[in-house]
Amino acid sequence: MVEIVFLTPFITGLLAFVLPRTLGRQLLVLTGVVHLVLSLLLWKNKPDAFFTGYFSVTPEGMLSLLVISLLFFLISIYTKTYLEHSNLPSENIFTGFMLLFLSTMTMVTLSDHIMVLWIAIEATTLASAPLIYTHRSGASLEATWKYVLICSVGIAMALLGSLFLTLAMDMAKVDVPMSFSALTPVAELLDPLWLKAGFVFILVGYGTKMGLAPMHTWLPDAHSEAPSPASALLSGVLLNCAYLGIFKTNKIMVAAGLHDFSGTILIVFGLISILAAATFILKQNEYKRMLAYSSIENMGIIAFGTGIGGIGIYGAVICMIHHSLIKSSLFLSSGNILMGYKDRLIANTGNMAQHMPKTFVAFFAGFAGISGFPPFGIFIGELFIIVGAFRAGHYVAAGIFIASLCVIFAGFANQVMKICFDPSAAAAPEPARFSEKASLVWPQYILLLTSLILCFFIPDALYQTIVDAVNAIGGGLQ
Amino acid sequence: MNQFFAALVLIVAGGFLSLVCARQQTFSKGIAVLLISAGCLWGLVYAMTQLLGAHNHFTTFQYLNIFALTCKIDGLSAFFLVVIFMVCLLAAIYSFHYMGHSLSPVKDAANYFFFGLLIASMALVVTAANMITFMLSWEIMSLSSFFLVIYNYHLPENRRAGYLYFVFSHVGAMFIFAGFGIIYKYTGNFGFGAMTALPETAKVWAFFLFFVGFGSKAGMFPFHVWLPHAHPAAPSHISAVMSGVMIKTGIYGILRIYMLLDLPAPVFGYFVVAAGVVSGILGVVYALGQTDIKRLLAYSSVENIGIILIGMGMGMVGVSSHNPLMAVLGFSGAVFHVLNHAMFKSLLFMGAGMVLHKTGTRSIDALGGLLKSMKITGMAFIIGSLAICGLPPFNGFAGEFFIYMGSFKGIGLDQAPFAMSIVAIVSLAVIGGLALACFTRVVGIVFQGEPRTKAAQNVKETGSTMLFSMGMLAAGCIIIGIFPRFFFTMCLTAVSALNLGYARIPVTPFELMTGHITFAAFVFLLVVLVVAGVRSFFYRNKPVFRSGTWGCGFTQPTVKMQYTGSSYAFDIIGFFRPAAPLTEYHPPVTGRFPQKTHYKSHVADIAERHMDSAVVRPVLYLFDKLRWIQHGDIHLYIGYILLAIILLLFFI
Amino acid sequence: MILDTVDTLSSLVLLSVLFAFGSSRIPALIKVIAFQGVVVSIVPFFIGHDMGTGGMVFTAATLVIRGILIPLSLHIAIKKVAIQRDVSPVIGYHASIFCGLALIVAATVISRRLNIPSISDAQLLFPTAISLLVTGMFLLMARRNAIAMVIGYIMLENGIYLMGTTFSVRALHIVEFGILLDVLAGVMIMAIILQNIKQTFDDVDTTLLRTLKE
Amino acid sequence: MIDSILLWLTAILTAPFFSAVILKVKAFFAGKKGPPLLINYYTLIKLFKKGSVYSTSTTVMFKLGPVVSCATALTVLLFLPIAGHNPVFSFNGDVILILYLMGLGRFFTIAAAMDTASPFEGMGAAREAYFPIICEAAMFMILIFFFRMTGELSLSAYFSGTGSLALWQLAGAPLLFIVIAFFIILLTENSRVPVDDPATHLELTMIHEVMVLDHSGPDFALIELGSFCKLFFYAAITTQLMLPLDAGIPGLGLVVFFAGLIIVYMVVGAVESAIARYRMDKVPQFVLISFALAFFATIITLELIT
Repeated sequence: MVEIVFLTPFITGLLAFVLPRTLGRQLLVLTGVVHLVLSLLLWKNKPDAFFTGYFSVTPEGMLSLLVISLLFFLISIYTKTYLEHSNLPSENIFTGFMLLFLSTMTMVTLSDHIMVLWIAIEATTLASAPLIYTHRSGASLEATWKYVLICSVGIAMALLGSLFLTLAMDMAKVDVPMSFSALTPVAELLDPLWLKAGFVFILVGYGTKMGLAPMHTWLPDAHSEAPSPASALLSGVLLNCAYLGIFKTNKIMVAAGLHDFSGTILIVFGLISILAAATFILKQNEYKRMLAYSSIENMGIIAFGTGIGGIGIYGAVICMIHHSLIKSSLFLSSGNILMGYKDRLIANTGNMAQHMPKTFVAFFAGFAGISGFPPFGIFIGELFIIVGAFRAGHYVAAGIFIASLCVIFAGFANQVMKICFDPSAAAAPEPARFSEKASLVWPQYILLLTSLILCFFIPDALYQTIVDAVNAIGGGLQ
Repeated sequence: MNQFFAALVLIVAGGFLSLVCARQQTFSKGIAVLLISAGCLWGLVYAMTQLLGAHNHFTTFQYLNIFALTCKIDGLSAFFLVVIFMVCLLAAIYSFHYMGHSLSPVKDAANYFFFGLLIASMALVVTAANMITFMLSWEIMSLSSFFLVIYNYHLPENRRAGYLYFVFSHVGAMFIFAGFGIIYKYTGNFGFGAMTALPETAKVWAFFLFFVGFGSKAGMFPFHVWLPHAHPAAPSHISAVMSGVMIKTGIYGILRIYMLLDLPAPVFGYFVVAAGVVSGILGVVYALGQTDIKRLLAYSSVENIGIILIGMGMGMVGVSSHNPLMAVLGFSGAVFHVLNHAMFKSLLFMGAGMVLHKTGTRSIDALGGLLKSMKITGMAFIIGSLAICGLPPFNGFAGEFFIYMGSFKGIGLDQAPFAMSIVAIVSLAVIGGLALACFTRVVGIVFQGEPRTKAAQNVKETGSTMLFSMGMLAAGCIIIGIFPRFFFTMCLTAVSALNLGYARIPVTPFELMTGHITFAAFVFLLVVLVVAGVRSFFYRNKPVFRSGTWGCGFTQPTVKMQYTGSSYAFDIIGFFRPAAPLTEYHPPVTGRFPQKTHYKSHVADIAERHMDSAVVRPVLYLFDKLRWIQHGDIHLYIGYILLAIILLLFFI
Repeated sequence: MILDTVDTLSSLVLLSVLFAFGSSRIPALIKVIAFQGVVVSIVPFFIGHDMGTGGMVFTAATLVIRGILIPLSLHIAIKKVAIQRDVSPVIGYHASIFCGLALIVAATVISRRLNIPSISDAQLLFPTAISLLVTGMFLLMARRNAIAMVIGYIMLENGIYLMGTTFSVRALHIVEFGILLDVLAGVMIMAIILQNIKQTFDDVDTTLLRTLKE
Repeated sequence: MIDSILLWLTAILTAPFFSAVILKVKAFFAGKKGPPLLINYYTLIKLFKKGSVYSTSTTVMFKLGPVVSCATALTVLLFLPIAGHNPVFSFNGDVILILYLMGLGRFFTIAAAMDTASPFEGMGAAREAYFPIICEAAMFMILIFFFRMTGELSLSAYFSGTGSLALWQLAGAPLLFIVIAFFIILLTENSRVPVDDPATHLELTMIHEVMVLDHSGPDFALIELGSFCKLFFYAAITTQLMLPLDAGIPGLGLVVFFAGLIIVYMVVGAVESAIARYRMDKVPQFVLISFALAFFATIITLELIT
């Protein structure tokens, strides 16, 4: 009964629309706990789906599922206090859609049927759109509009791609259920032309959702306009879900022996994304947008690693996990900054080290982690990816990769130094009245701590799952 | 090996505890200093035993299920461990009276925390025996030292310094990543072994990537730009550690990579020598041009890195031209200079710290006459200066002597090695002369003459721990200078770990040289004693008066009239004008009765200048041109999606 | 006889496409998509999909949603906020028509080139699907009016659906239904956003929505 | 060994006399009678008799200066082969030690000068710190030349016994360059005309003299003695370069050597009388000439040797 995992939040979400505010908040946390428990159970005894062929438990799915429920649990704790601080209009809708969002994302991780996956991903768009529009401002409206339209169009492309996959089956007279697990073994039989076409469309489609340049355009707007917990979810989990779609399709490509084709495309898109991120992180003047672009960068890194193959894929998966942990913590901290300084512009923040020491620690640690410093896991991921790139002989690509990482770091560090240390903008409203409640900083700390621990020690079950996932798309550790 | 890790744990624990009980300022400071110095002492003793016993220890921890964190102590590592622990020990002791005057105790506690982290990570860097371990500790080292640099983050220049340092260390790390990548391509694992199997071209690429990466950490020209900003920014005991030890990890990296890659081709040697010459000469020229004492010392670190590189380069030339003696002399001279520079540079930084601590200014031209008010500091500083000028009978001379001997061995060779040796020797001579000018300037302006401003008047030297550390280091400089044998054998052990292919290095010829140095030192000291005796003999019951300096006929001399540091260096800087453009600002004197005027001069660092114009601006410009992509128009955005698909369809 | 029906339907759809290129009025466009919705949902009848009860029910549902609910929701959106009825084109109408013609020709050529085993012998079906797709894209990029863009999205979806019915017998109805629901929900949300845009900016011209940029 | 020590003492004792020769020559060119040849001894004795006045702004460094500078000069002489005899001490690499000992002496002279807080002495110190930089480069260039010839790094290898003769046989003509180069260094290091004018009366133009303005009594005597010995050192080397005699008959060797020495001093005096001192900013070029000469000599010999 895999389906329970995403049905529970669905039901609670529907409940939350009708419940009063306070109860809704409780429900949020409660669902977080339940969901975490459920996914842990799912890890423990991998059950079969009720609708086999539609849903199944795959290693990559399990990974993202665990990340999702851990993140959601911590974010829900943060959100509870966050909501008490900032009185959002129509809070029920916010809570409800948070939960629906969770359920749809869970569905993504568990779905096995190509079309069901598409449905789930489209559903995530629809469930998260209201979250972005929470603030009811013109800007947020614009962000939502762009988000919905661009993602819908993109995902329509993915639908087309999925159709091409079926076409590839028809052409080759292959008759199996349209599920990834069923297609992968017979991948060699499929018609390569239409398979490629399908991959291209799916890549562009889900790539739009994942935030690969040049389809990333919706991402900074949405992330900067959504309330911070929502941004944390969007960036920490949603992008992974989209990546999951590409990952699963890439599985088929690899099985069909087309990994050169898909790999090259992934590398190119990865590099473009990183360069795009570099372009906008330099001279960025809003910290949430900056974080959003850094998400684009990391998605680029992940795509790059996946394209590299070999140990690069392992690095990519590690980067994916740690990016979720660290980036969500960063977005939560940015929420604190926003509550403290009441301003989105970097220029109007400053000297956080003094004003909000606790948040400063979380924020700066997150920054160090996201830019690949130990003891946080992205470091090891990037090491593997770079090394793997050389191993695979992509010297130029590796060169561009490294150079743009340096540029991004320079830009990012510059802004972060301003936010954290620069007292020149002391004219900004003293965030004295903002008290750093434990529940507003501890979620970040726990997230970072998890990343820190995972940098040095990965439990065997987790490790085994990662390896399975990596091996599934031709990755390896040597 | 367990002792080693126990020591590290002790050090880190010290930092951590001080962070835990940051509220009780003195206690947290005390516990930190106590534990850190205890750990350093333990580590020092352990490393010494390893070095003398020339053991090789090897420890492996499982990491991420299938990888491994490996630590290995061989001669080279042990030697660098000795240097690290020695300097850090004294720095920690020094810090007890130096720190703890800031208003926020947490800041000091954090400073100690990262200090402990820095020491531990440095120790791990020099013991790391596979790529993951190395990069892990390397990056932690960069990160922790970054936090130490921005200790006083409320000053804009310190923030800038921290930023520069952060970016440089990250970029450097990226270069090292790339180098490891190339190696990994061929070896297929993260171990340090089996690198010799690489094809030549790969070796060349890898070496130059590493050279840039490690060079930027070591402060090699032109990647030194961060250094003169970062080192002054940190608290003085940290500057001592950074300048004395941390930049040496870059040297260690180059040595280790050279050893692992096993590069016979001569070009590497020439390259290293050239880099050393440039760093050495320009470093000391810029040092001459500085008016901030700590910046000056930082630049002189660039110079000394240059000297070390020259030594290494001569060693590599010796290897490539099959001249064992030259090779050993070059390498061991370089390694010896690493030790010596660690000692006198940290001594000088501690002295500068004392000056800064008591007078509150770092500007040379604001000081003067401090020797009268701070005798111990002054004498220690003068000893340090003598040592850093490479004058006998101090340790600086001992180090340079071996590099000279090695280079002269190269004179016997032909063509390229001969030319490189000439370059090396002449530039060593020039560097020596310039260093002498530079440090007579510091000593003369800061410690002698009369106080130039209020800041330098009626200061007292207090803080026994600070004086203790300086005294120890000064004593060390003299002892090594007179009795270099023991320490030089340490260096030989370190060099033999490079396994240059000579079975085991015979000690006798080198003991002969060290013996000569000791002998000469004794002769000289004897002569000095005799002359001093003669002098006192002639001064017995003679009238000795004190009066003002003779103004050469000028009757109202004021302290303002003294020669300033800028004027002292003016001519020499002028000689190097193309490399060190000097800019002066002073309003013209007008009217019959001219009003008060002023003069300011500043020596620009060409590397810094060109980094800005040649790297930073173009990059910014390029990326600015791309910003229109995020144009805000949704039609365009949808267009991108279509475009992406159409482009991709061509490749199907 | 049946084949003719399919082709006639398709050609009608093509005509509607041309009309969509040319028309300047929102309500007209809405009618167009309603018509297309009806057509694409009844096509399966004629190209020999197995019409079990499930099939019948599903087709009926499709008809209802594509042909009625979606256009209706848009219609309501307009009614409620009395949005001005002009599509405010980026590319002029005549130019658009020529583009349309070119696109249709191109679509036909392409579909000839890649020989897809259509389960019917209908000649025009695949070109129609493609041109629907492209038209949708065109409207999305060439019309500043937000509603026109939504309509473009719907056309896109219709095209994809038609393409799906053309060459896939496998797609299970339940899954198709899920897709359908997604599309419906999407359009609903877009309609809501449209209303909000109207309320906030009292206009649906997307040129107002360009504040978020670098 | 004994004779070496004796020679060392003679060198120290006769150094003042030779310096007086210069004065004599200058006087001769100026058409004066000039001071007696023993004038420097009188001065030294007078100074040793006197007491001292110390500036209030001086420290221990001021007192250390004369001692160390004098001691360095004496130590250097210990390593100098005189008249082809072995020096008192000698080991492989002593040349480097000698050069750096001179550096040490300079350090302390400068320190003593800076100690007085007098602007003039500061000015002199700055110049004292500047010009020797190039001198050292030239010296090491000459050293490279010698090493190229002999493969040794000690003065005794170059000048004692048949060393200098061997030099001539090996190098031949290029050695002339070296001699000239070395003579230029001699003038610079000992602050003679045209680099510096010890006899000038304008402190602004002095280098060495201005640095010792504040010294008096025995201190000053030590400084003088030190500078005499330093000059002797350079002059002796020049002599042995010019007169490559092997000490077959000891007596003869000594005579010839001291004769040559006197000639060198007279040449110095002649130069001082003939040339006017250069402008301060011209001096570096002048010193660079010596470096260039040594460099060319080395390059030329490269062909001869290999």
